[in-house]
Amino acid sequence: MYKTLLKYISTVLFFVSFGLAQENGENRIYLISLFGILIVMLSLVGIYFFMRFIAWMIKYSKYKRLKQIKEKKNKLRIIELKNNRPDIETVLAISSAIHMELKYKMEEEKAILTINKLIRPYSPWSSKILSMRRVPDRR
Amino acid sequence: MYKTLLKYISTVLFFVSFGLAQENGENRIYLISLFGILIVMLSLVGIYFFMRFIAWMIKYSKYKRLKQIKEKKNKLRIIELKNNRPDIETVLAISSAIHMELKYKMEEEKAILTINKLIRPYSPWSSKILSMRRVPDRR
Amino acid sequence: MYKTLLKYISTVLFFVSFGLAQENGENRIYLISLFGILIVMLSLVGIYFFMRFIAWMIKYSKYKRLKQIKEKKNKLRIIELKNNRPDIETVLAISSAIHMELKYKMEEEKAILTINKLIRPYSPWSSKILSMRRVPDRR
Amino acid sequence: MDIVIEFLKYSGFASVTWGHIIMLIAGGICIYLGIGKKYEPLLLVPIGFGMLIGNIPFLESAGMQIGIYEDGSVMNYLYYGVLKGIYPPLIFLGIGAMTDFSALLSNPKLVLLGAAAQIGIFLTFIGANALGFTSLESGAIGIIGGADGPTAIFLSSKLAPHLMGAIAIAAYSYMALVPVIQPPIMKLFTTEKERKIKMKPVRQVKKTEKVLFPILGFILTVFISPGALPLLGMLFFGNLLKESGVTERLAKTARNSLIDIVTILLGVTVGASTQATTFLTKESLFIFVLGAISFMIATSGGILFAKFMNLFLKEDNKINPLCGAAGVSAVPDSARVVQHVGAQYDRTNYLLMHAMGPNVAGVIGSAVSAGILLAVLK
Amino acid sequence: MDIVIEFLKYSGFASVTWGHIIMLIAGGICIYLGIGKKYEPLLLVPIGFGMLIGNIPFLESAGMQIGIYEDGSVMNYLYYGVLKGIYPPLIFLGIGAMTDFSALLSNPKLVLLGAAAQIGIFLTFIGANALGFTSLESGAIGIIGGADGPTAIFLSSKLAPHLMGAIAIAAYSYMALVPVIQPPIMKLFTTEKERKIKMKPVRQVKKTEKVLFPILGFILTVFISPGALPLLGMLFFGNLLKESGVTERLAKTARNSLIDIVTILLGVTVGASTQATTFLTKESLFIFVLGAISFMIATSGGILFAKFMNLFLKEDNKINPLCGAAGVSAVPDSARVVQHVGAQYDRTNYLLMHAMGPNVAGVIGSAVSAGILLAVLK
Amino acid sequence: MDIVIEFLKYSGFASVTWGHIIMLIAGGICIYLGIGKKYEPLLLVPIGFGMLIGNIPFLESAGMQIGIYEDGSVMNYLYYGVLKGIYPPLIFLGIGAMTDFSALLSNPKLVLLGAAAQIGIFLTFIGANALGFTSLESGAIGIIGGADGPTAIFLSSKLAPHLMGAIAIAAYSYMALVPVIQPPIMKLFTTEKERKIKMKPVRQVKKTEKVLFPILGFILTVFISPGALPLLGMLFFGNLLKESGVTERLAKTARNSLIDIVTILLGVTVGASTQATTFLTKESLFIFVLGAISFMIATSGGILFAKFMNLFLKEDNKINPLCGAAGVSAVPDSARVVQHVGAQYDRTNYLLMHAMGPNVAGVIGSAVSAGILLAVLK
Ligand code: NA
Ligand code: NA
Ligand code: NA
Repeated sequence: MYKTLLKYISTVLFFVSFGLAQENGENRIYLISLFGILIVMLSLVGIYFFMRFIAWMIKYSKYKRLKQIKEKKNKLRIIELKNNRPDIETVLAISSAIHMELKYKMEEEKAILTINKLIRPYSPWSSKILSMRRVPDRR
Repeated sequence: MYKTLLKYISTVLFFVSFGLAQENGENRIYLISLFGILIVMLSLVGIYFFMRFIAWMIKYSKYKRLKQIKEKKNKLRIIELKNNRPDIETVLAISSAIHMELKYKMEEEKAILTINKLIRPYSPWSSKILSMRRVPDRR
Repeated sequence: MYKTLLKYISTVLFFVSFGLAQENGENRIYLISLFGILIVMLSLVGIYFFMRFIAWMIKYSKYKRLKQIKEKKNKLRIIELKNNRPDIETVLAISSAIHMELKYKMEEEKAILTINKLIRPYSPWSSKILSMRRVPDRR
Repeated sequence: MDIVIEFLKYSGFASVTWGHIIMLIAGGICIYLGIGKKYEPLLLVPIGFGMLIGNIPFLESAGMQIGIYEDGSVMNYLYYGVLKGIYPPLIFLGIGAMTDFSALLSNPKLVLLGAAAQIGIFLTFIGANALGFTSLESGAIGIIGGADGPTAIFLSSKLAPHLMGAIAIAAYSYMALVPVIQPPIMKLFTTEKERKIKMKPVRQVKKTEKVLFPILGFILTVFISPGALPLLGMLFFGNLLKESGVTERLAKTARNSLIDIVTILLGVTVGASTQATTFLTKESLFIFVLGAISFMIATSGGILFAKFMNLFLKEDNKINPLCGAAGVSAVPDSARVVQHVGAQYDRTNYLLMHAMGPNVAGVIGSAVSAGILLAVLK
Repeated sequence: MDIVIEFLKYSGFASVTWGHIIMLIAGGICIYLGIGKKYEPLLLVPIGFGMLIGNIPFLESAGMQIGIYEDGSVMNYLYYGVLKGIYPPLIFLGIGAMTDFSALLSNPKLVLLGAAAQIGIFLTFIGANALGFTSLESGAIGIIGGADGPTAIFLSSKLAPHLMGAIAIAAYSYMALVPVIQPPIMKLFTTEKERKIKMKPVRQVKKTEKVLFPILGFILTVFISPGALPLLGMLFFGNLLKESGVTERLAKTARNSLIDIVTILLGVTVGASTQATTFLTKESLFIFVLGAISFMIATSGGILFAKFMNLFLKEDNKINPLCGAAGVSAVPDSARVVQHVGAQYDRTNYLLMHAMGPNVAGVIGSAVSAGILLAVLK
Repeated sequence: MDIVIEFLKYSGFASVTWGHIIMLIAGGICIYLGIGKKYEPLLLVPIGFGMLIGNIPFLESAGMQIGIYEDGSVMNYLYYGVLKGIYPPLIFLGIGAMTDFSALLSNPKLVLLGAAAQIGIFLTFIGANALGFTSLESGAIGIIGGADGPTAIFLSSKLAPHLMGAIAIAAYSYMALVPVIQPPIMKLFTTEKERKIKMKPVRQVKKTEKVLFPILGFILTVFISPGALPLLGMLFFGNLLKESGVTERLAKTARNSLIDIVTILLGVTVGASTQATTFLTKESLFIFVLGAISFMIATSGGILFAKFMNLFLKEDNKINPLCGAAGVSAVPDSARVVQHVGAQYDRTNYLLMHAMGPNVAGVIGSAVSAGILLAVLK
């Protein structure tokens, strides 16, 4: 209950501050700041909706294509598939398994890095500068 | 038979076109083009003969050196060697064996690349940017 | 005996040459050269003393910190530790062991480099340029 | 003994002033923070050593061409890339090639936190103006609140080149000090209950989305704020190289050799540009104070906006307001701070991935802000 | 509401024209061809994104220094390397360090195919002149037929800088489209019997030959055509670094970091140079048409010359005329196309190695041609 | 047949002179020494090929913009980094990032040998002056005795740009020939007993010392000789990146991509700057003779100073005077020569580590000398 109230109050406050800034029209600095932050918001909100739209489009186009293919082949199988569609728990289990797998791989990579670190000794005898300028063969 | 004919006809046509261009002497563009392509030819033909000459020289100098060495040691063995010179089939067999070996090595390399790809996970947790800016130790 | 003599003679000669150069004050080139080499000496001697001072400071601060920690905990153990302080031979043995270990690691690294070289075949089929410009998939 | 005096005159000992000594010590402190405390060493070590290089006293009338402000000196040539704003877009190219935007794509409503934190920029802009800086200078000072070194250097090179040294050092210092500045503010503006909010796991992002994002995101943001073109163009270009899957070798070079070379040159020349004579001024002091305030406002802005958003969200969908602090960018330090503070109150709360979204959004947000200020003020 | 109008005025929406939209779509198509179709992605993705960057509309009078043709903008500084012809030799350095010339050395008579294909350059030169372009412009347009992006950029930077955008885009587009353009022409000019010709295995090339080739080949070609010095000098220098066996670390850097950095910068700035206002002209259209014709002539030239050579060769020594198509350079795409078309008619026919010879010879041939045109026309 | 004559006129054959041929042969010799004899190939191969590039004859009045001294040519743009002394500090950055100064820190009294060898610089300075060169020119010629290519290029770019080609080629040639020049001198000035002196094993150096060294060493040396700031600043900066332990990725790039790219560009442009017309002069000959003498004096200076120091040292602490030869720098060739000559007389004598100390000290010593000459003469 009180939340709805707070919600409205904050919204109102926001527009009041907006109006105040507008009043003070002669002071460009304030207006630039206000509209600046609004434009920043706008651009990121724009990204938000843009990307949601794209996500939706990708999903839709895939679904449509899938449907077309299936329809051509076997109507019965689609129904079967729908019934057998994996539930959300299964999906989560699989994805967490993949995640664990990746994590393991990451650790493996780290291990390799550690080994590399160990076998790179920084003494004057092995320093890269030695390999840069060579002593002639004939000596 | 007809080939020799074709050969001469094409050669003649080439020089006729050359002559025609010459006639039209006032038009520099045609002459530049004609001589341009000839010079390109010339430079690449030059490379051709140059490199053949070098190949021959390398071969000759090696042969000569080899000969000198051998002559000093044992005349009989040279003759023997000539008789035992491996035939073309043997050479091909050896070179294809080498080729297979290299190919195998290449596939090995590819396998390594594939592994590297697998163990480089692109998630925000492992992205290189994380290693670029560190959180202080004391926390 | 004669060495001490030599030592003094050379020192004297050095300062004589110094004086001569000073005399010839109008010839700037000689003075620049003389003072130039002295300044080079000075800067490197400076580095020498600077770094010795730092080495001493690090040693001293470490020793002091160690002492403070130990004093707080157990006075007896410090004495024990002093008695059991490893002698110079032990230190040398350990450090040479570490050195051998590092050397072994270096050889291992070299082995890896050799392998890399072997599996990187430079034929037109595998040259990097091929991977730079791809033929489209659909063919 | 004329020659001795002459040599002495050329030596640093003859020209040294207290200013030099103060700046040398400041350079030493930067290096210490970088190496000893591990605060953003890749920035602080080059900048710190640059401060040493820039503050070695020498006889300027000798015409040796060694000072960063002397025509024909090496440092002067390398400084050109800072002065003309060339290095920052190249760094953004590398950052783009190493940034994974999927955190942003998987939970897009969090991008608003990255926008809200930019309030720090604009309030500091007002504050600097009130303190007597011109509007151009104020814009350049305000951008410190964007918590993004390259953006700060880019904008100040265009709006107020004479303040660039102080602005760049302030921006990078506070970015390095994020783990010191942010936690108290985060605790001040949140309740313990809020800090313990757990957020839903993020969804998987498809490859096609990742490829389309740099293209469409670029067009959208620069249509709104064309002034951000040099920065956002390179950022999204680098990201496309990374995500396309067919230009990996270019992306690899962009995020390794290229960004490293530019980072070295930018760091050392920005450091060297802090010559005592031009740096130890009242303006620099103001800029440092305003910068600190800017960072605090930005952090607060992100947190409070998260709380404001929570008013409109359902119980099981609420945002942990700590994530708002990550909106200042300072990638990925502030996201790590969020994770760390969150874990102090609930060890099982894994906020890092959620904080990365506002974090990278903050980079875009500051670039857009810089573009706006460039367009309106220039 | 003055400020709202002002902000709108600065936004891209206020300055957008149909030209911008057309070019943005063209950029999108380039990116699609690169990523989706995998046509030369290392060229098309940077160029395509560059076209987006160069065609974002903005208020030019605002003096924001963001356009590629505005003095002091970052893109303008980076474009300098294209405008002055600095990038192309650096790319040739990298290409030299990654090219193995042994294919050329092992069967040197095939180099003539690489020379014959340059007929495309000179016939287009005549054609462009007939269409009303000046001789300088015609030379720059003709070089598109060389199928070598860096060479085209180098020559047009010297002869006709105002056409460079169109020439570069045409050259790179057609290089990317080689697998589409060449096969029909290859089939048109050859009989099925000819396409099935199998060639003798190539001989092994000695290390000494490989080391001597870049030195002597360089001296010979630039004595004949000194104008090709910047290109061939770097190409053969890179190759010497690769083949010497003692400068491997330099060769490695040249063919990795260096060429990648230059490719990124060249691609994105060439793309950005196609600003709608300067790009969407009748001249550009002519250049694109002439470029396409040039590619076709070059391909035909190589094939027909191979057939001409066959007249003089013994039965067991004949050249498969498909190899002539590889003479246009476009390394290594056209060689791959030859291999692919050959394999369509006889799966056991392995033409790739034989096609690599004319392929790399084509690179030298176009550079020599560029040198000739530079000398005669400038 | 006008066109034939015109084409001929543009070809190299029409403009060739004996000077060109001599320089082409000289370039070929450099390449041969680099590849065949493996004398410093990373320097001699780029310089040698650069000499070929710079001495290809062409019609200069054609305005093709291909010569290194023609405005607007690529080589001219790349040469800018040599002419303005920009490349040498960048190379020092890379050298710093690959040099381990612990050899110097572990036995600091050997640094004096690195100082003593700089006597070669100052005696050659006097000699060049006596031969009639101006004091500026003499300074630039003297620095050849520093056995450090980048230092020589840096100083001559400031003091005598017109002699830079000869000075640079002389410096790099003699650096490459160190294994030929030094051994006879080393044997001349030492007794067999001295050559067999075994030195004590060095102590371990702590990480803190290694980190503090580049910071404090830098401040100390440039306070004494501020003219060395560009060189020593970058050298110690690179070393700090290496030793800090937290900036490894920057150090790695500095000692790989960055130094390789700059080495390629510096080598090829320095080589190309030896155009016959400006290079084949009496001055060049003098410079080469003086350079050789300079190297010999430097070597002798180091050895004799080691013997002088031995007068003051206890029996079990004596220095093997061969180590003095390493004081000329030419890192790490001269240290290797010391090891090699030492091993000729006692196979169990491992001098390399002891020679590395004076070797790296020699680099600092020459940079300090360059700074002094720059300050006093400019
Ligand atoms: Na930000
Ligand atoms: Na070609
Ligand atoms: Na030296």
